[in-house]
Amino acid sequence: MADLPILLLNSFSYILVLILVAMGLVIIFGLMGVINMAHGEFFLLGAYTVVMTDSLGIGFWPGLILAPIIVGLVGLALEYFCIRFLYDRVLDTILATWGVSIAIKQLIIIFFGPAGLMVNPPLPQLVNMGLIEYPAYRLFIMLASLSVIGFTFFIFLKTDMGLAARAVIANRNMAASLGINTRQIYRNTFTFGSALAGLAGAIMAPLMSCDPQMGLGFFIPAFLAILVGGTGSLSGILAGGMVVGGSDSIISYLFSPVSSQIVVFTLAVIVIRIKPQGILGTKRNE
Amino acid sequence: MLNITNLHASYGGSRILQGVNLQVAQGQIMALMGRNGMGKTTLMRTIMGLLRPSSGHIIFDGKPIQGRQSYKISSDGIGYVPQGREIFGDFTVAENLRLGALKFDRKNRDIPEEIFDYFPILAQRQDQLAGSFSGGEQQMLAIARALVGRPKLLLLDEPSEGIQPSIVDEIGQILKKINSEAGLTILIVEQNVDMVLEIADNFSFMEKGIIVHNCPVQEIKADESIITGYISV
Amino acid sequence: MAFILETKDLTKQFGGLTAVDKTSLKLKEGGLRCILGPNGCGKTTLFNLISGCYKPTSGKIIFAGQDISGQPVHLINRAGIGRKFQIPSVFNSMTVEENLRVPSSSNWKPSLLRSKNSVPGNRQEILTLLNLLKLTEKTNELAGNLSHGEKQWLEIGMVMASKPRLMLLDEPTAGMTAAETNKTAQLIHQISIETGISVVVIEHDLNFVKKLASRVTVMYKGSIFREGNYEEIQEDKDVQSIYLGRKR
Amino acid sequence: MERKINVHKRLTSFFVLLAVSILVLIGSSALAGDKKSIKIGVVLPMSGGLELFGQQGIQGAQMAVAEINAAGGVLGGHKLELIVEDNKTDPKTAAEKTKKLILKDKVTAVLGPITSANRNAMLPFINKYKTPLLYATDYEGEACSRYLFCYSAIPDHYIKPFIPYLTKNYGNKFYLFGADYVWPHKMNEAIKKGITDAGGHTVAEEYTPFGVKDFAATIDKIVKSGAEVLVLTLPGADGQTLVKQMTEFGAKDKVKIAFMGFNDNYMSGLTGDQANGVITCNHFIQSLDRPEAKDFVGRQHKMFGKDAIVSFYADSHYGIVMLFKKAIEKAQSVDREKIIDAMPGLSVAAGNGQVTIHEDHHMTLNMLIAEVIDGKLQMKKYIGPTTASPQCAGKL
Amino acid sequence: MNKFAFISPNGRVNIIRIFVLIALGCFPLLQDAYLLSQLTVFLVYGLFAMSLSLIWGYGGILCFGHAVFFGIGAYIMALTTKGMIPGMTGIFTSTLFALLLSIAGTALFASILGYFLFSGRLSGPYFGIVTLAVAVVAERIATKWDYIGGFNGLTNIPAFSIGGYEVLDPLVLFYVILGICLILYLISDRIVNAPFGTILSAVRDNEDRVEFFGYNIANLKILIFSISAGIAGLAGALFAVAAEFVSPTILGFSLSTEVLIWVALGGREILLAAFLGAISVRTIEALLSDILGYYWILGLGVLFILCVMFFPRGLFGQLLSNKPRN
Repeated sequence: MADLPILLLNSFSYILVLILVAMGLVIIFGLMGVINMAHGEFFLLGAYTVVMTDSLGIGFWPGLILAPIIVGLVGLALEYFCIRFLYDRVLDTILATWGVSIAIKQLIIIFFGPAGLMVNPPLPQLVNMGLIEYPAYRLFIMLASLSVIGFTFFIFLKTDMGLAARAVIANRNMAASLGINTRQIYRNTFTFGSALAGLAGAIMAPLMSCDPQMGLGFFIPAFLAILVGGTGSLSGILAGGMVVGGSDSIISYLFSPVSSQIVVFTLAVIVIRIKPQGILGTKRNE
Repeated sequence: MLNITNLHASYGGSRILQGVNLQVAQGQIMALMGRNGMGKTTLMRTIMGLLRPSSGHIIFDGKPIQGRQSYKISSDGIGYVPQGREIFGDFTVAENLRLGALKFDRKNRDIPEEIFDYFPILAQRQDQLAGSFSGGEQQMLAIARALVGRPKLLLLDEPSEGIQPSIVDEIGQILKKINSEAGLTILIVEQNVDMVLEIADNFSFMEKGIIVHNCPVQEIKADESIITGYISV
Repeated sequence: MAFILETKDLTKQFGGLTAVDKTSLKLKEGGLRCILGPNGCGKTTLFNLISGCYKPTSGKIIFAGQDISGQPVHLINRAGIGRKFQIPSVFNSMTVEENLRVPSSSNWKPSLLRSKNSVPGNRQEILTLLNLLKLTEKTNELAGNLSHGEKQWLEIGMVMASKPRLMLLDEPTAGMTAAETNKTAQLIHQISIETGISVVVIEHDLNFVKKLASRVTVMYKGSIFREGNYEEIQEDKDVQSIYLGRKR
Repeated sequence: MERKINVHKRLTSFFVLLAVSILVLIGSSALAGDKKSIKIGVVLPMSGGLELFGQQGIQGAQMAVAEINAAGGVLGGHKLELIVEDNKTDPKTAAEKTKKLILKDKVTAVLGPITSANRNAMLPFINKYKTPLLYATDYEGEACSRYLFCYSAIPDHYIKPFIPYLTKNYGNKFYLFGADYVWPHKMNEAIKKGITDAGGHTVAEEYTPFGVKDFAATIDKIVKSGAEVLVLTLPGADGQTLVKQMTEFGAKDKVKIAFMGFNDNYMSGLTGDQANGVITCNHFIQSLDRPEAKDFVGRQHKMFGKDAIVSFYADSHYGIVMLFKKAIEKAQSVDREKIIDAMPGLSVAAGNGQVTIHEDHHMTLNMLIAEVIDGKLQMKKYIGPTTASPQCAGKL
Repeated sequence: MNKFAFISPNGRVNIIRIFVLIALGCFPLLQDAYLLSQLTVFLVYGLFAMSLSLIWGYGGILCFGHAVFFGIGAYIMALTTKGMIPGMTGIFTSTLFALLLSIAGTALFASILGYFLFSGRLSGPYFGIVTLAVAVVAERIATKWDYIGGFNGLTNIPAFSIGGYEVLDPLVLFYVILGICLILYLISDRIVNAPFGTILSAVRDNEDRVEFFGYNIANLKILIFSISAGIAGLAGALFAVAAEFVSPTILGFSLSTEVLIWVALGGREILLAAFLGAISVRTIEALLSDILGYYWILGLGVLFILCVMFFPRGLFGQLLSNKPRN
């Protein structure tokens, strides 16, 4: 049973990162019905921001701050030049954002080349936690993810901006009639969701190979987490992340990563089939 | 205060408003009456900017507002209480009220005290989920929420629908009070004749997308058959 | 067994709200019936129950002697109930003729490979229908390009093409001009008389109801409030007071 | 409405123009081509994920061709010419490009690709049109065809010298972890046998799908297993991710990482700390401290700039082009069949000493063991000529 | 006014159809063996694109994993003709039987998958994402499954043979595949113009309305899904013959999305437009991708975005539509 704490920590850190990645995706989808297929590439942009600041000698930490800002601006531009024309064509937003994902990935290849790039580990030491030693940076990631997730919940549940956004989700016309600029809310949300993806990419950059294909690795599990958790409420993603991330880590540990991927996929498809609204989603009608 | 001329609007190709002319004077309570499906709600939605008029003018407070976005119209000073109230059931009372004030600068977002004077029940139950309220309480909340936005003109769409008669009376009295104390102009769509006879100054009747008759309340009190002709079977 | 449709204590609740409350409605085969009532009285919910959109909370719907309550939408339609929606629901990207072909495909198993023009009888029916709807000239026009009134007629035609025994029409004249409303009244009258299809209409336009000269059912708070012919209803003081919001 | 129609008109005329220009292109390209040159088609990835390796392969081939041509070509003045095609790391594109090179450009031989899947997709055409395929990437072995020549380290090449070295220096308990596809499976099959032969034992053998980004659970398992050596057959980005996370967890102090296929390309993605201690077995590394290697790297840098990475891809692609040239000279003909018959037995001095191609169309290579020390991939032990067991008995 | 105003839309479309057929039929006159073999494969892609158009353009169902069916068809073809399916020998390894089996097997798989998804009323973006997941899983399984070649795939697939006669001549193979494409085009065109096609378009426009006419929407969708998959499977089988190999990449995410681009650019709502979309994108790609290098994919991505935003009917869609403008 000495395995348990580390297994839990490992699962927990994967779950938190998964939720962090999925969070941006789900608030955009929940609010606007837009599936942002370029989310993985926003993650990529975030990671490359850190790669750049690190190689320019500015270091990792400023990059971590810069990444969400830059990626947020990219998201803003995408919303302004593309997404807002497609709000009433939901399926087409999937296609358009997917085109964007192709373009961003290709731009990265053109500018940075196809090779994996490095980021100096910002916190290389291990922390002694009594029973076990655990990498400091991973603890930081958990803490950072937790606070970003908490911050997002705070924004949505406790601030005026979040109140307005929730009102727009619940009843767009009524919110507009109360003087809330729904367009603005959409734009802010898209920007915020993009910034979250950028932040997630920046946070993960020291831990994974930073190459142009890195976005996909989190994108698909994040999607499954959303589908499993349901899109109706923000807390759905917590449940979805827990189920997908947790089962993935545990099966990886007990069996192998190959079986865990197949099991998680199958599990997700079954959940989606039985509860199309997700485990925390509520069914429409009756 | 509100001057609508020759307003046309369609919904899904269906021509609902076919040339509406309507004037509401400052400080007045105007009742808009007519059968279902005649375009009253559509008119409200069009004034509020939720539906784009195909032609015609809406002048509010001396300024054309037709075709403006809803949130701007709200900021111009029109409050809206839609049919079915559309309060945010999953939000608390306080949040619902705060939503009405979000259009203001951060420092002006306080809920005016007099709101709770008009609707004392809301003061006690600020943290309760609005969805748990009864119909009448929800209606009060919806009106209060609109008032938080400090409108010059309040649009009310069937406030008495699905509400027990005693509360309808209460709401009517509160509206009258707000009208006389704060000078709020009100345009109310209503089927409950007793209530509007009590509070309205003027009546307009709508049929097939146009205003077919205008008259002051006295005229109706003198001859109720006017009303029956326009809204009953 | 003279009734084509009979609802027995039909009830539908949404959460705490009872939209339709123990409604017992009886319709004779081949008749025309208007349903009136103030907003929120449960008319459209009643239609949704009969056509299978909603499952009833309790009560029964008997159609042509069969209990159809709780059946899926498509089976209820196959049993012989056709419905027109309030907002015209035609197939915008298809031509008028194609729109009319949708319901007329035999046995709901549309032929995969047979040319649509190879069935002369079918074609003849569609031409007759187009003629009845006065849409012959628009045969090859996209339904999306029709005027609002024309869309409404087209949808009525589509429902007819599905050869129902009972047609439910939800506000067929909403958003129509006076002239279009008149034409619609004639059309419905004609359908009712010539085809023997039973027709139930939800309507607010009293001139229209008057023109149809049908029996009228007034609903209020989810139940049937009155039944009678147009004149009886018009003179009924209680009906007037519910419309004026005076009924307690 | 009017504007839309205009746009559409323009689009239509655009497409007409495009069609015309395509036809012109097709027509004109048919006329081009120098009669005296011997063409080698190159099918390597320049996009799609493995473009880095493709680029280095091309570097090697280009230098070989440049040197041959500068020395007067082959057979009294025939110049070699490379026609490079991008296979996008995708089998169906690789097959298409092979067809193009053989049918349209009428190349004498094809050089490439990187992955086995691409090679398999190309082989049908290679065989059908009887054109030699010069394959210069390490792979799992047992690919046999009269028309296929492999300048490749196959599992035997590594296992023979490397596993005994590992057991001797780092321990007996092995954990095998690889990507879930053919090469790692075949490698591990051979590695397990090598481990048993060397008296060690395999604690676990495990695979992971492509694209997994969090290996925490696996790393924990590896450490707990008590293994002394982790043999990685996890190429590319995922391998880098694993090494990064091993470092993060401090696991590298407990388990030695023997990373199969690790080469100079991996260094850019890892910091010195992360890469230090990773040990591998290969037939060429950029920092190889031997005269011919230094010379080779120098020539590469002269041609492609100081920053060019000179990995074994550059060396092997250079070497196989040189072998091909020798075969033409030996055959005294540009006839493909004669060239093929001339190939076996030829030797060439590439970046790492004399290497020889055998009857089974596979090579004797000079292997070496290298380790990352102080952030640089450095030679640890030179092993020298290593020959794999015969691959294609009766299959050619 | 439209410059084709002097002919009816139907006439215009027929002229283009005949023109395309003649152009393709006369193509071998160019006497270029390479281009011919390329076009042979492009025809297969065209057929594949057409199958996607059938379900996406006509049925309104966005399938993000259509390559699964293409791949399954290809694998069935390869396994059958190589005699790798246990118990199937002799006549059962013939090309024609394999073709039939590819169609039937793929359609069967699609109907099971379709039953699973459509009867759960999965639609819109959810359906797209689930099919995407199916494609990823399928590629995963094919990569892992050694018996069917694993990551490296299968090669040495026997040539197309009809009644013992092997089609080794690329020219004959081209005409055989062109013929099959033509037949499938005619069949598909018939389907979309038959009563079933009418209902299908109706489902795309307004699913509820169709249900209220007594149709079982789930069954209709399963049927078109299976037909579309069957055609994709046939295209895959032909690919296996024409390209002489199969590998996991042809049933995964990347080909699934490539075919979406072809169809979106060509015009999803018209079979021929989708077909031409595939052929022209592949042709331009073959010509330009080497010249433009990395910029080719960037350009394709941008073109795709613009097309989705401004030409939802695709570049050939309006030209080939015989319906009045909307």
